[in-house]
Amino acid sequence: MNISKSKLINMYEKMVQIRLFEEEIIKLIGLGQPLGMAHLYIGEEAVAVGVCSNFLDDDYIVSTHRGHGHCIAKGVKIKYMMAELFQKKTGTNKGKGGSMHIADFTVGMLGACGIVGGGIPIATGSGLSIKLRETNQVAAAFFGDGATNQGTFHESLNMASIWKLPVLYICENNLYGMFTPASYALSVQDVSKKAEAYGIPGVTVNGMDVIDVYEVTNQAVKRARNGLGPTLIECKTYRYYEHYGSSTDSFYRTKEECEKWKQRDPIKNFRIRLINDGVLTEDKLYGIEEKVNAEIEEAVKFAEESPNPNPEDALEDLFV
Amino acid sequence: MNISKSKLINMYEKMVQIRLFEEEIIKLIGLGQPLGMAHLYIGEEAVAVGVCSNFLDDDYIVSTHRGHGHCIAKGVKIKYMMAELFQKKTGTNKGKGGSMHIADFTVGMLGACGIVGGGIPIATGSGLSIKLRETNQVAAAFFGDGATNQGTFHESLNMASIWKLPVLYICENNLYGMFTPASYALSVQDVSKKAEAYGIPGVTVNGMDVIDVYEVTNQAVKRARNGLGPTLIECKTYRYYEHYGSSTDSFYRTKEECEKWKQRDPIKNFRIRLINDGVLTEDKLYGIEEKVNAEIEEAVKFAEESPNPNPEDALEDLFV
Amino acid sequence: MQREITCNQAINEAIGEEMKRNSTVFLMGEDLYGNPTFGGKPLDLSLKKRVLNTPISEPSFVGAGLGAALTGMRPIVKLMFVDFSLMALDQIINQIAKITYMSGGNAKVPLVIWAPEGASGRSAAQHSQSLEGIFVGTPGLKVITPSTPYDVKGLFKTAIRDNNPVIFLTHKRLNYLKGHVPEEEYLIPFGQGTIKRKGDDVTIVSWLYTLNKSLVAAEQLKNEGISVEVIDLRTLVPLDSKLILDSVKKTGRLVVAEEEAKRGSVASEIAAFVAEEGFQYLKAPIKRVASKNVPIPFAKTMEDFVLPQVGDIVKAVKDII
Amino acid sequence: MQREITCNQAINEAIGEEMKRNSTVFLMGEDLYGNPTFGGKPLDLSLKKRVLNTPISEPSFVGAGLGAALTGMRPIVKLMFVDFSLMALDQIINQIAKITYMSGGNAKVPLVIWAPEGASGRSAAQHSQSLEGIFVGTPGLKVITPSTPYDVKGLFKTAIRDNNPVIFLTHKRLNYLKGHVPEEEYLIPFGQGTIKRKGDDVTIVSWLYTLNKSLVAAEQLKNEGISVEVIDLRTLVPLDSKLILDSVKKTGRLVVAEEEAKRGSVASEIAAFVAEEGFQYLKAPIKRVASKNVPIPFAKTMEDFVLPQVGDIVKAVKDII
Ligand SMILES: Cc1ncc(C[n+]2csc(CCOP(=O)(O)OP(=O)(O)O)c2C)c(N)n1
Ligand SMILES: Cc1ncc(C[n+]2csc(CCOP(=O)(O)OP(=O)(O)O)c2C)c(N)n1
Ligand SMILES: [Mg+2]
Ligand SMILES: [Mg+2]
Repeated sequence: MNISKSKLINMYEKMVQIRLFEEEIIKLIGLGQPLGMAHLYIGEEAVAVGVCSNFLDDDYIVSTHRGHGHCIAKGVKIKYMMAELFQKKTGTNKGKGGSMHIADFTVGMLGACGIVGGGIPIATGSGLSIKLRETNQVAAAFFGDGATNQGTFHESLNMASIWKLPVLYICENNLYGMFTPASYALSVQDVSKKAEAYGIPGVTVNGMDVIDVYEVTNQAVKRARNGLGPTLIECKTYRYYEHYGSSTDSFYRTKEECEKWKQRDPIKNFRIRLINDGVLTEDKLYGIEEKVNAEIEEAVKFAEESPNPNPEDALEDLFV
Repeated sequence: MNISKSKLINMYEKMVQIRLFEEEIIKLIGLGQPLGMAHLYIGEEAVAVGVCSNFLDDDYIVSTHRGHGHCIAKGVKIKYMMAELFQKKTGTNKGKGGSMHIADFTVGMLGACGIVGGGIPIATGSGLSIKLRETNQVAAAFFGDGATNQGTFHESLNMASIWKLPVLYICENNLYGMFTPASYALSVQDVSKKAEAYGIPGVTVNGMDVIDVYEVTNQAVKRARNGLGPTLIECKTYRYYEHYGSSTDSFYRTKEECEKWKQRDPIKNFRIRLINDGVLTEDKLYGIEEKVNAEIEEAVKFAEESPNPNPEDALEDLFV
Repeated sequence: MQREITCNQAINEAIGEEMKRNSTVFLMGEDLYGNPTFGGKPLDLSLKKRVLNTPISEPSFVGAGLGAALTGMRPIVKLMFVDFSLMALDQIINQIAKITYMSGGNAKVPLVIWAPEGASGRSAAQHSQSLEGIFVGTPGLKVITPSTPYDVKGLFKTAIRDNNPVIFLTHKRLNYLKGHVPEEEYLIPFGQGTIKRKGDDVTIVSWLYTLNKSLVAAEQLKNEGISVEVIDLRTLVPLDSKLILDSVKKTGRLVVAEEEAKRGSVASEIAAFVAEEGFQYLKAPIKRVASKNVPIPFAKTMEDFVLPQVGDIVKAVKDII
Repeated sequence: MQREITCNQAINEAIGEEMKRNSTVFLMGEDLYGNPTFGGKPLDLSLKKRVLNTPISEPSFVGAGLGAALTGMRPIVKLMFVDFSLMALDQIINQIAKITYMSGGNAKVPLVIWAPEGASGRSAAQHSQSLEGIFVGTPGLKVITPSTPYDVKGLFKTAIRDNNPVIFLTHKRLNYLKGHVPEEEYLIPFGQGTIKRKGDDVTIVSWLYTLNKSLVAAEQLKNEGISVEVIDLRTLVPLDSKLILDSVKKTGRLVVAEEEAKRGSVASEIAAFVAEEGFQYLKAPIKRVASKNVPIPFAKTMEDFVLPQVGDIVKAVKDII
């Protein structure tokens, strides 16, 4: 891999941030902290990080109901995210959005989205904006396997294709949409195959391998910045927890399946690889983990100590 | 062609019915008769007739804003259609629907539809109904090239594929959606290519040749009745008149293009073929044309003499 | 002892019974087998073939419901939440609500669209809406809004047997509410509200979850010597307009309490109706208690403030006494 | 002589001027170059790059408008008819209307959605609707409903410069209506209705095409000795509630006249508002004149019967005098 050492370290750190941020959420849920509907991203970290490590601050992403990973990977500050989940005035959204609506326009994170398929046209429009403004930016839409059955997927890919928009369509195929297997709901096995229907490139990649994701995305970003249009990238991945919340009980998935995927854990394996490739020592990696741990601790403290919104704050921010 | 003589004659008659019905509309519009928004089908007759000649009365179709041809081909009575356009109480829809909403459930015509892409899910649902009731029927959705960019196209084909519904998706690719060339709005050249994205067969056929359309449809109907699921059939065709109304002035199409397509006129060429193949003599064909002419005349008379709805009739039929 | 079951169970029973009674009844929607609102799975597994999981394609599976209804089936289309109905409104408003009329009464559409609505605590703006106004404002739809397990079951069965499109709205907060539901079959006709509590000074008209708050408010007001009549509309289309007018005739005062954003709500419609048809009875302004005119915010402090509360209903009543 | 242009031309001018003024303004929609409502093509061909034909994909091109608005552009999204907005309501209601609020005011959405509405003669149920109620009932949208070329132009320019989502509704029957529009630039602020005609006995509140009918009705009523005040609201959100209340205070009587189906209409909202805030001024019931509660039928006899007519307005006024 010809990725710089600092980038690799950064990627590892981001993945750990996502993992530990959500493990903290699980802990907090266990303690009875009301955080709203949190759809956990644990297991899928390689996708958000592999994709977003190709982006600059002024590139755009639009996320889904399962958005924490995308937010962190795109550079949203953890402490403001935590404060948002704690329903605090200091949250990214001043406590008005919660997990499904975290947005931070200063880092190009245009918003998580609680409507399956709802974010895809928005990302497409940000691509149109780039094209009209003639800048060198790119945009990415994240969405699940389930979302590909929504009409917006089809319409948006068509528009992006005919207008050659600099948009990456990143399908996180975690094999299920809520309780429904992709193998039931999807008429093809590989989502990437659908790219042909729009005359654009489609690639399936191992979504448990951050380097694979990074490299495929890298090609697509180059295409996009060169005015060659969109790419559909399907990342096969897996969520370790239930559709939302912190349970791991699935009536529709087997324990064996889960265990098999956990063997391929994106963080564990990337860690081993970094050591084996001599990028970082175990000690240094541990140092990163410690640093992130401290960060999370600080974020919780910040969230806890932040003021609640006043009831009447609810009447503000409807219009700007 | 191994199509029975009586079927061929019937097909010819239907095509002539559509043509003369609409030529009558053009005449009436010229005379100032207010018929509402009529989207003419002239030029595309081979599609409706080639497809529907495979159907029985209890098979279903769902049509579009350009629905006269589908209605006639599926067996809706011309005189009630004419009365509908004349806004009469005796019309197919009691004067409540007009050209874009003609329906006749007694012959499986589930309705034209004024919303582009709006009819595709309805046809899909009638296919689901067939499957649940375990009958041997089939259903077809007609739609234009423009409609394939609507999300409902994508969603419906996916559902039909995973459930193996007995539905034929008939795309009438007349090269334009209103004033917008399909070559601009569509990310692939052949709509049929999109079938792959749903793991179903897709065929492009010469929509100016009723036998070609008939035969391809025939295969698809067999598949459907045998429980093998949906087929996407793209018929390349051309509308001779403007998007709606009786003008032929197009700012977005050349006269040459129109002329070229008229050379391939589906009725003229089918007529020649029937004579050449010795199916019918010129005289007999002329007889059919005369018969249809008389039918149209009668339909106009019926429509003219029919009573207008009373204003208060508007309050009826909201619920049954 | 009287049998008590939850609203969820009441719906399950209604659907199960009607499916057994009529082989053309079927249920379709997303993740039905794991969806707590449906209760897990059909009660009788022999009905499984008619409980159909759909892909996440609201516009098309709702439209497919119409196609099936037109061709001999009686579909129940479940939307996970009413918020997602917005994806399917072309099918609901342009197709489903209109085809019977447009066809001059030739189309029969025995279709139920069942959608849970309302705020249930920190689900934020896209999972908390109450949208009855959109459906009530669409000619061609019947709109049902029950508040008790008894009503849920009886009205759901009626909905399934109706030959017209029915939007059946339940409230998420009522899913696990328990109440008496007899073992024996019964149906509840559309268009009949009920007086939940008799009173003389003010009429409160309400439905779904806010009805419960209205009843609590009425009890509080009683302690202050104010006698409140509380009407549960149960169905919004058709509307039991006579029940409303008769009550207002008696009390001379009206509060309409519900959970939609106030502006453009069904509360507004009912207020306008009474201001037009019952003006002569009115002794005071008509008050609407509803959500404030913003999306539902995430944080509990703000969510509580935006939603109509018992205190707001009490205050509205006092304002016009 | 005063310059007179049509509403269509007024919009063309507004868009053209704002596009020249600000390079982030662009227009997207179906068949724009041939669409009579847009007037054929942009006035200044140098702007062509910013007039973008879309595929027939309402949900996504409306949603793309939001994406563009969030990232530095000022899109005008044209829907061919408001009926087709129903396909895009998830984007309009769940995304566009809510994102500013959900993000705690961090999102700026300078987006205009322009949709012609209303019945224009035998276009039947799917091409004749008036749907302002849906938009007015959605917190987070501004809703504009002008009736004259002057107002169309001034309000459209304001809409383009607003940093919030604006639903700009025009009425098909007004497309070719001519009226004075000055050459000089002007803007009209949102939230200011105008008194089109002064009167003392009854207030008629109206907008869009029905406003014209209201003015004709007022003239007829004058001949019968009834003095009618006619208010053109021009914008429904924000609403000039003071203008309405002041007028009702003076006349004591209110008719709201508009083209939506009556049930759940904005007429109902305004009636409810006055029954709540202006009850003390009222001498008579509030009347709503609107379309009957059915889809718009095709045949002219029935269509005329369903739509609100001058005679209906006259009758409503007389009913409460
Ligand atoms: C339009 C819409 N329909 C249904 C839902 C409920 N819902 C939330 S997430 C989800 C499954 C999404 O599956 P997928 O796109 O694969 O994403 P994943 O959760 O697997 O990451 C569903 C059905 C919704 N939020 N929006
Ligand atoms: C949802 C929707 N958007 C736009 C329109 C306006 N419209 C009517 S027909 C048409 C073009 C349709 O093109 P196509 O599907 O190719 O059918 P054709 O008219 O060529 O037969 C358009 C844009 C509509 N009726 N419905
Ligand atoms: Mg998934
Ligand atoms: Mg076409």
